[in-house]
Amino acid sequence: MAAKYVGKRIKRTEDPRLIKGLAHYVDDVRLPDTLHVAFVRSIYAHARITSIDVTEALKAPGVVAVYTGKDIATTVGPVPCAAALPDLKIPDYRVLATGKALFVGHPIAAVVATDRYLARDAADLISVDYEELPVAVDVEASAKGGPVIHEQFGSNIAYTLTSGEGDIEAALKSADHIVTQRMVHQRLAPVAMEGRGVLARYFPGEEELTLWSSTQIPHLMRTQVALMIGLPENKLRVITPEVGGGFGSKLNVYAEEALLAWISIQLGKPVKWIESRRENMQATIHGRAQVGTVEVGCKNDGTITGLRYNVVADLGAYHQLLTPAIPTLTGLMLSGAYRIPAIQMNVTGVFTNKMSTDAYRGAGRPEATYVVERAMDIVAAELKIDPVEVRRKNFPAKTEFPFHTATGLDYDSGDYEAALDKALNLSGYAKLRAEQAKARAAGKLIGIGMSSYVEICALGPSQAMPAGGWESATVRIEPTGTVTVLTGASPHGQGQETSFAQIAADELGVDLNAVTVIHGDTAIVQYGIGTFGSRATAVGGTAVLIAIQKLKEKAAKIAAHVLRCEASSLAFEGGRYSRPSAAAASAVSEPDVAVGEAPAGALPEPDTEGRSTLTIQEIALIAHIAKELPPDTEPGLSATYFFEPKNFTFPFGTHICVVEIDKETGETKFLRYVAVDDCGKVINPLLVDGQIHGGIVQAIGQALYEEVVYDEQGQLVTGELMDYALPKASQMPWFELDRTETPSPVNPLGVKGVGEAGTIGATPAVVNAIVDALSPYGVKHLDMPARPEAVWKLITG
Amino acid sequence: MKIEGTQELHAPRDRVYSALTNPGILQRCIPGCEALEKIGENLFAAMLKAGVGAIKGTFKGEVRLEDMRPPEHYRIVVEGKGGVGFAKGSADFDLEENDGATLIKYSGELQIGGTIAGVGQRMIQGAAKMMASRFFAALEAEVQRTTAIGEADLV
Amino acid sequence: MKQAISINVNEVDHRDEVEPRLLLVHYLRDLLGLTGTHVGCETSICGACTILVDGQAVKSCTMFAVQADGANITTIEGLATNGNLHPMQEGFWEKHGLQCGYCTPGMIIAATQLIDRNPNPSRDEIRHGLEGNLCRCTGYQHIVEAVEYAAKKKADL
Amino acid sequence: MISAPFDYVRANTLDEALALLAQNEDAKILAGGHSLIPAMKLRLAMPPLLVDIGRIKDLSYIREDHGQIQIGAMTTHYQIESSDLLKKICPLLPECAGHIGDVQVRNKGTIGGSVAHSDPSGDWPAAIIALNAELVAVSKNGERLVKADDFFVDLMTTALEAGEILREIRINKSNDRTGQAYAKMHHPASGFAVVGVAANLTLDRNGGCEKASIGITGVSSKAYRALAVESALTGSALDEQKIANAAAHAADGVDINGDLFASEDYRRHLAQVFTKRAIAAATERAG
Repeated sequence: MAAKYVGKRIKRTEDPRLIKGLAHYVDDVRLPDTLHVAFVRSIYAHARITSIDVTEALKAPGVVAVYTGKDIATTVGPVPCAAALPDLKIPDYRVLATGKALFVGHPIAAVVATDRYLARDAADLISVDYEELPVAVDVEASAKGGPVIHEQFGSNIAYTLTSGEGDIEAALKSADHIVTQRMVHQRLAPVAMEGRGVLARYFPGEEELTLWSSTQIPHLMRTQVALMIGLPENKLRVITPEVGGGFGSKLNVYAEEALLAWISIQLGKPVKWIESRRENMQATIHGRAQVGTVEVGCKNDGTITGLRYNVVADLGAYHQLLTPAIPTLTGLMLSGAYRIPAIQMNVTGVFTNKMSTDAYRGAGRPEATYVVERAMDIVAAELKIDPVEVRRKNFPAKTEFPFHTATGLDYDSGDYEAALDKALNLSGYAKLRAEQAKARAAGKLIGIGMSSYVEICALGPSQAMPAGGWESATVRIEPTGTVTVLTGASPHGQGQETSFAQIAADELGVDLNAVTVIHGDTAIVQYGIGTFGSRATAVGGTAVLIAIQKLKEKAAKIAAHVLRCEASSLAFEGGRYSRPSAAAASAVSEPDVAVGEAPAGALPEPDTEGRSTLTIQEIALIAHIAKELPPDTEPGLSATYFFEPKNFTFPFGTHICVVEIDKETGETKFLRYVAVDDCGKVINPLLVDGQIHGGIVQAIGQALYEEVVYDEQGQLVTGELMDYALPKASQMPWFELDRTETPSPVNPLGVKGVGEAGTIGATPAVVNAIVDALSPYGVKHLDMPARPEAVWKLITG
Repeated sequence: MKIEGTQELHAPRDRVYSALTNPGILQRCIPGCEALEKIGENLFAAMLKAGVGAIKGTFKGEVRLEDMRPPEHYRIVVEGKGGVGFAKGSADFDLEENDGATLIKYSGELQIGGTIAGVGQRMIQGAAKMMASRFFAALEAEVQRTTAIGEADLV
Repeated sequence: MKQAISINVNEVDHRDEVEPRLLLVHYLRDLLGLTGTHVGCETSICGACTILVDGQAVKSCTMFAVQADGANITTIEGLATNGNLHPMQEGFWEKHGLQCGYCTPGMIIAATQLIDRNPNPSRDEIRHGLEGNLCRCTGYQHIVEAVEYAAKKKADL
Repeated sequence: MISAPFDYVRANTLDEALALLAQNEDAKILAGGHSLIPAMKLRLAMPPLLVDIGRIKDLSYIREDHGQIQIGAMTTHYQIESSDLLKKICPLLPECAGHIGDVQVRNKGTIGGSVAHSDPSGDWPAAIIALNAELVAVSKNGERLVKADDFFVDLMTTALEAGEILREIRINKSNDRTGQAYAKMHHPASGFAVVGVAANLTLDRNGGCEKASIGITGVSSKAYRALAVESALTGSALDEQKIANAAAHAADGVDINGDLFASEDYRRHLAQVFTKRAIAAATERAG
């Protein structure tokens, strides 16, 4: 295809509505007579609900209904868990608590009123009596014993799983050194700037329901909610309007979504619930939350012989859609960018009286990368080798791809050394080390940290996914020549309206503005999987590309018929099919379909008489008028393709950062941040940069600031953004980015994915830099977030 | 959260002890306690309006006295629940004679939940200390008053 | 009890009767239908609800509508003039200063005040000037570039 | 998040506000609202009546009168931050203002509202103490002056009595050998002072420290004057060692509060560090 758009820094087509304030997020969708829902949520982490008195609430102004657990116990199915693991314990997760409340924020009652103020007022009038129960908060303690959350399982252990290949015992035995480090991956909150929100509207006559939800997975939600409330799936339409960020937190089916749908059916009216930030902190999934110990065996020269990671994963009180599966992704990525002959992960998934953990940007892979990249630095320190050399020593060569890892994966393509070298050059690594030595001599705490990561993207082959790993696309050329792309991916900020249009415009040879990408409406778009796991472009973009190729096969047939030649002899250039002889003359302007003027007839009449070339847009018109089609040709010009990838893709890169620590306060300041990323072929460098920037900032958030804290009674003490610290502009460094480009062989676009790279690669780079800065004090490790006090304590001993 | 401290009251130990276990006095000393009604042996129903500055909450709950060993030790357990959340605290009081005065060593746990726990984290320690100091200030006044007017007038 | 208020929003006069507790952001969104101003937190941290009240950037979730009685308000919907984007809106578009777009209206409004007060800000000044606005998507770098773009554009006008 | 219902009156004059306050015991004064409104939205505060004094014109001013700086209680943080007059004659105030919250908060929040709210991590109280300000409290019964040292009583508790409104903050103008500075560690989420130290030093003609006034916020339940630091500074020339020695007393005798972000020990340490920094900067500026 002629790359007029692909690979260019094209500004986004979705932006005008967003920068004018004219876009519609769920709460911006207004329907007459909408009722509003407010929730009463548990203030205890673990308690038996002994009684709920809703009498006063029902009498309150504007209140239409109040629902509690007993109302939905037999009518709304449980919140789904799609993860399948051997002997997995799956608790019954009802959309309102029935019997017991298992975490702070657990919904207990829903008040429906004529406006949101009145609903909120009435919620205060509901009186819940609790009998407090002992809590399971600490994940390691809860794995061993203590109060059991789900009595029927006898313990808090949801599953145990061992993964990896190779003889780990032998591998560790053969090592000259074994380094061991306990690491905490603290619990994080995704904090999409728009919280969750649901608007449900039931049409009693049609017996149809439309659900607007701020979600990453409209089709999967349709299926799941239909099953939960017992509505035929084809009577449920899910629309995702603008989605104000997801980061995995909206890759889920939540209690509130099914409940709102059910309430709308009960009341025959639209009902809306918009999550408050407090609710978002309490009852939207959290991420990470692993505590593990890594053992790494290495030879004296730095060669890694084996890696074992024993980890307990804090699952929270219930399983959301993918909760138990997330730690298994950690197991898959424990080889990092290295040749490690034997790897083993032993994971124990543990229930605790907290909100569920699930996929948060990176989803299990940041934990793995952190373990491996911290371990590489610990090995380097143990052997007194430069961390660069330890990494280089263990990289597979670029000729070794596809590269099989002891975690059971086959990395598609890579050149890890090239990315490392580029990052070393860009950062001036040797000079940085010299400056560091000088600064240290002057008593300054300067640290240089790096991370050479690999991540797993383009999730993924259906075999590896709980609900299909393909993605779908339909591409249509409308009679007037505009191009409509329907994608099953459901982007929410990633910019696929632009990047998919770039792919389509280039492949069809049309103007970018002629292409409209539609997503996020199950009544319009064919079934799709969604946007998560850095999959939209690699899987969904490929579906678009192949759908277009299918469409062009048909278009060529029509063109050949009209132009009276063989399809195989046609040239296609700049959106125009030409007879062999006419190819040279194709610059001659021929009439296009008129735009902006209504034709006299139902459709404009194509003038095909004596033509030697036809634009693909004219062919669309011909295909719709259907008077000049080859025999046995379906009218219309559209094609649908469901792309099933054969493998994941494996982007990689090296990040290097330089920090200075304030010796007196323990505060960390960035001096440099260099990132060289390889996400395969790049469709739009502007968007890729944006993804990298945002990803790095979330990673820095984990490294320095963010932590969801429950106290020993299971109270969420970081319940608002006053306590849960999101990175601010003033705290962030200037990112110096570069790229290498190693195409993926897994898809014809050669793209790998970039949505999570920053988040995966950057966290260990930052922590490695801090540990490096503190190394004069004998510091070998520090757990995140590296709050000033923790750093200060290490400095003062 | 742990709370502990030592407070000297200028009254003899048995008088302080009896004040500390007297519901009328307790009601006047516990900051914001608007009602304290006996509902069982050493068990009282309480109604509290507690707060600092603009932040105020009404709590309904119980006050229980335990482990009573006059005049040297008892434990007070306070539990309250309201719109802004709940608070539960227990404190052991050890009373020592100190040259005619009484030294109270107290050590306890405070647990809070609900909105106040989710947003008030940075203030909780200060608020607890303020409550304690108000309590002891009021208690000092009470023991002085009861010393002055005599035990018989205790309510 | 409801109170009468009179507010000029984006150069249109509005008179309404509102409950005193109605937040200004809800007044704009629910009564006037100006849904470009968003709510991202409830504790005056995130800045998604930033608007201009009498020319000053404020967080409309931390203000009651009754407090704005008599005020002149500009929301994101009122920033463009005669259909032309404000240089700041242009900057955000040109420099990819937004991804999900949710923080964007508040961010743009805060940024317009920033360059009004400081027409030629350094990158550091831009970052500090936007500390009342959180963005979870962009990592801020493109936002800084967007503000630089707008400052330059405005200076060139 | 939605506040409980309340009545609202916008006072046009101070007298009107005072009358309303006198009639309604539980009424709350609404100034900029940046402390009160979030608490109301979380329903941690549910006042039945708000008396809005934010628009009372003659409460918003910055002026110099016979060597005294007078600031109306409804003057916004931004007005102070950007005041050329104050930058010249009392630079601690604009510097401190610039550390409060964020731009939007500074546009709306007022010095009077903040001081009267007396958040234990608020910035103003440190400066108010360091500047030995006097606060004018007014009630139906007239005015009274409260010294900064007497104003901050306990956690979010001030010397203002029921029915009183803070009307004005008065500061005596300092001489040209005075140096002032505010040093602060910002909480990464809320922006509040983990520790904030305001230093106000006057040197004698030989460069020795004639007068030192240090206010510290964020450390305890209320802002306080670091008396031990002041006396360690006064009367001698200030070098690095002298300053460090004095700053070591920053939290002497203070009941320190810890929280999730900073323990008591760490806060004590930070109080010393930021005291040192504030004094060093103030000394530099005085010289």
